Amino acid sequence: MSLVLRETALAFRRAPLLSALSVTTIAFSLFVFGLFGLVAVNIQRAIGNVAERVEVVAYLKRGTPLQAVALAAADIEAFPEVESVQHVTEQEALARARRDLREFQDIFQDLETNPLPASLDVRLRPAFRDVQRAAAVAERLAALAIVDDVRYGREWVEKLDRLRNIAGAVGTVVGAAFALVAIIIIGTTIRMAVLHRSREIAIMRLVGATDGFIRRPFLLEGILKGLLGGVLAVGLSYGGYALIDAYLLRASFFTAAQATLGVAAGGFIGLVGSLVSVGRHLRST
Amino acid sequence: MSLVLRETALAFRRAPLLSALSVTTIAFSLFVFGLFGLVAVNIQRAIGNVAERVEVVAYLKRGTPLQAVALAAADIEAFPEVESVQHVTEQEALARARRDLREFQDIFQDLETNPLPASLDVRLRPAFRDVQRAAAVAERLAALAIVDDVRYGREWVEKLDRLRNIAGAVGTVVGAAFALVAIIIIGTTIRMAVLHRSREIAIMRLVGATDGFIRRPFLLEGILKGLLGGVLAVGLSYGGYALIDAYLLRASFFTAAQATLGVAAGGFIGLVGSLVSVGRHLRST
Amino acid sequence: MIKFTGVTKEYLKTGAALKQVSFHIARGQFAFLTGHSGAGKTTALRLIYLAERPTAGEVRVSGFSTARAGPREIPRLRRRLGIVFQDFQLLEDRTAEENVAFALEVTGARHTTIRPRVMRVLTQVGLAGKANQYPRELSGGEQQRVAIARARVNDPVVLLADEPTGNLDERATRGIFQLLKDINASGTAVLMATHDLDLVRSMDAHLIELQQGEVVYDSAEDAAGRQPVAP
Amino acid sequence: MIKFTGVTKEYLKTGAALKQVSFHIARGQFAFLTGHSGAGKTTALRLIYLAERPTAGEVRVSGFSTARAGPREIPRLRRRLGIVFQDFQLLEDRTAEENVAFALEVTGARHTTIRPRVMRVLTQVGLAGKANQYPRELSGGEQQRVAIARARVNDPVVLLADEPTGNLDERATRGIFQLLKDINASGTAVLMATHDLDLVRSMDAHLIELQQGEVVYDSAEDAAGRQPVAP
Ligand SMILES: Nc1ncnc2c1ncn2[C@@H]1O[C@H](COP(=O)(O)OP(=O)(O)OP(=O)(O)O)[C@@H](O)[C@H]1O
Ligand SMILES: Nc1ncnc2c1ncn2[C@@H]1O[C@H](COP(=O)(O)OP(=O)(O)OP(=O)(O)O)[C@@H](O)[C@H]1O
Ligand SMILES: [Mg+2]
Ligand SMILES: [Mg+2]
Repeated sequence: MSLVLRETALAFRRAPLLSALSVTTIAFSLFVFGLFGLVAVNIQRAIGNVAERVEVVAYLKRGTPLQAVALAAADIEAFPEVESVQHVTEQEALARARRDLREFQDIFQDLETNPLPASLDVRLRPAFRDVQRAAAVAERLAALAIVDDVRYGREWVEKLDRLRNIAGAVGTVVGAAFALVAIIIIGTTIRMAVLHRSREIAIMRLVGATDGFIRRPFLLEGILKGLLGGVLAVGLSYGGYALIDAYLLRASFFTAAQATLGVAAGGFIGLVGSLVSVGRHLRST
Repeated sequence: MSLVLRETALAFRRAPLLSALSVTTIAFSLFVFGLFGLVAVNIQRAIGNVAERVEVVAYLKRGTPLQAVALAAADIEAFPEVESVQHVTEQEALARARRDLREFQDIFQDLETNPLPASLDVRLRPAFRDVQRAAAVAERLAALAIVDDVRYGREWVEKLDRLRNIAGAVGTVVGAAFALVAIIIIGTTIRMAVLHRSREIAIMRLVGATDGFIRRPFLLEGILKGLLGGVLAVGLSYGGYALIDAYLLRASFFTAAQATLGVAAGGFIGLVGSLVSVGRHLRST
Repeated sequence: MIKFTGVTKEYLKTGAALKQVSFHIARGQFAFLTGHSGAGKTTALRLIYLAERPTAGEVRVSGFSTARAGPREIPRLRRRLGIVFQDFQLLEDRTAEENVAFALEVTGARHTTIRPRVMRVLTQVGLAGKANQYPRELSGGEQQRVAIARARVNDPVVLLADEPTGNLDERATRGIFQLLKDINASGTAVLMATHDLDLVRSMDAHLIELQQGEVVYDSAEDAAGRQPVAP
Repeated sequence: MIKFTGVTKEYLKTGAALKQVSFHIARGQFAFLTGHSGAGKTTALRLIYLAERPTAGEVRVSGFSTARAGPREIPRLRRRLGIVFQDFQLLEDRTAEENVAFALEVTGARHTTIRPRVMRVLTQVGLAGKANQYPRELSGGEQQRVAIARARVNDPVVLLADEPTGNLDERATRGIFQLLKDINASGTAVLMATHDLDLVRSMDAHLIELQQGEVVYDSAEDAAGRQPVAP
């Protein structure tokens, strides 16, 4: 083992440029992953935030007694899809409209009668926040006697669904492309390191080294470079995150577990890259 | 020249793997650029679309005679910042509100009197669509006798400004990071090709080759690989664009000039990369 | 120890480099392999250390056979051999000492024993003072002596030497030759390819002469008296 | 033609490889450079083709001087020389023919003239039949002959040969030596480093002997009669 470590140290010492560049390449490949990972993490969070707000609103007939409303609310709260039900009176609706629609403040200011109906605002449970479920709940609410009309922001929910799909598709496509880039780059780097040392490998064989013995320092080198690259990539991603968080918009960073996984991925990529490159070289000569 | 071409062809033939990988690396680096370029192109277009809609709205006092409105509109149209002025009557304002605010359709349906005022909608020329200019115009409009109140969507315009700034900052940061990646990767690839052929270079010198002669095939190789990589990158970007355009959202692609510039950039990167790598090698030995 | 039985080696481009070659070198023997340039000496040695496989026939070396040995056995065979290559085969980015130590490390030798053994053989070839120099900082003859030290450091059962004195002057040649005889005296068989006929004549060793891939003289077979073909 | 004036070459690790060396080789002369391994022969040749610069003193070659020549003049000098290196220096991924042609292409020779000239010199060194083989497919002696062909193909004014017969058998050695004499007869000066004393004795040429970096014998200076130190 000490020989393997020494050989690895020698590899770094003898070709510091090449080694540094391998590490940089792995780091940048993982950094690209990291950037897209961050985008994914933050879109996921944003979707979570938006999804929070999906609700079904049942406008009540004018003059419905409060008791009937309370009864209906209790019924609705018992639906499996429903998280909570809130009764918004006519006065509350007007206050809310004034607050939310500041462009039309004047209109609401000048009104002589309150044109807004009271409503029951129904929040769905997280797992049920999609178009089909919202439509189903809306249908059941519309059947109630006290309900005049039901709105559930169909378009909005549909848009949200599409955003989720788009994020998934873009993530998959771009992620796959960059996985390919990273693997090609790392493979190249190690392959060239092997080529660079092909004379050494040939001589090792001539003096009786086994393939395992020849392979070991390359594998260790690959793992070490990969780990180092992974650490660098996490650092770079953190820098990028910090910049964006400070100057552009509030964002989240990876959890410690995700970051550790990233570093481990670096080591794994390094190992696989060197295994493939060295293996091919040993078989071909 | 024919020798240079032959040497370059030989380089590809002798190290097909290495050459293919250099091209792939350059292609992927430029592809990364390309992806961000596409995002930039499309954000720019989107900003253009949004900016189109920046306008200053002057609400008119109730009962202003039509003649006075027409006179004021003509005056305003003469402002250097103004592109066009549209008179929206009280009836038109209500119709528009009913159309635009479908959530509140019911409210507008039930109204007995029309609470909305008439307005003059002022479009600014493209170059003047920012907060400062809109504010200046709004001030001048507020001074007119027939005008009751002026709105220019301050928040919205400010948001647009910030979006432009964010897009610029993200573009610069990410662009710079990827420029660095591309240069490092290309430099590495060519440096390793040079190392791989260092014995050949040493022997060339021993038999009397000038540095210029030694450099030439590497430069040509670098340029060719760069151009090839650039073509591939444009192809890949087009594939990415086509996928996004078909499945996600309507997008624009580069113009022919931009694409050509991308390919040329590949050649230029290849040239610079090989110049630096070969130059350093020749000086160091 | 080393036994060639009807060995033929053909190359695509050049045809047969060895044709129906048979000879036997006994344990502990000192043997010369001579012949003009291109006669097949290097090819014969490469068959012994399994860098090539014969087209026909069999080569047996110290219990290994080209007919049976799989790829896993090649390293085991080579550790029992010491090889001096015609073109040195030194690593350019290692010092003389590291080049010699390399051959021991590869076999997994214990670390504490490596340095003393390396310095001892370097002293034997007269390079103790240049242990820290890189090959490019050594003269051609000095590089050859590093290569010999590397082949010797493993205490091999057979030492194969492909023209070990080709680049040496007369004095150094005598020194190396004496070294090879000493190694042989300690029980190691030595097979030396050379065209230095002065050396060959100076010693009463087993002599095999190749000509265009064929054995034209073998002192073990023709003890009766046929003379070598070359003058 | 070649003039050493008080040339000293010191290396950091090993000290002086050449000490106050002065000699002169005239245009068209045939000269031997002899001496034991490590005496400084290769170092002297490297100074001539400007692979090294002297620590003190001056080397003049065919109008170039180590004291004045800038880096741009090195290629111009080398095109006027033919060099045979002790370790061949062939490109492994080119055939024998391509290796020889290489030296012509580098000088910008016209393409149509290259092939016939290459084939002529390959024929002269007896390798016309192996023009398409790669170095690893040639025997050591054959590789050396490719190197000699490459040095010769340029019609140099001086041919520097660092032990060109080190790896050759007697017959091939005589062939190569004859070739060098022929080249010399056509007007090219030849400087040959060697420790083959048989060769040296066989010809009445200019003889310079080095010992530990010093000139101990120069037949041009000591025409009076001092004998070479080595036997
Ligand atoms: N890999 C190969 N492919 C084709 N031909 C080869 C190969 N290796 C050797 N040869 C040919 O086989 C013949 C014998 O070569 P070998 O190297 O065994 O000669 P040798 O006796 O060692 O000569 P020398 O004294 O010059 O080293 C030569 O003609 C050579 O060209
Ligand atoms: N680059 C270098 N750095 C340090 N020492 C060197 C270097 N090159 C040569 N030497 C030393 O200079 C001395 C002379 O070497 P040189 O190669 O000139 O000898 P030589 O006469 O050619 O010997 P040989 O016959 O063995 O080839 C040797 O002792 C060698 O170790
Ligand atoms: Mg040989
Ligand atoms: Mg020498």
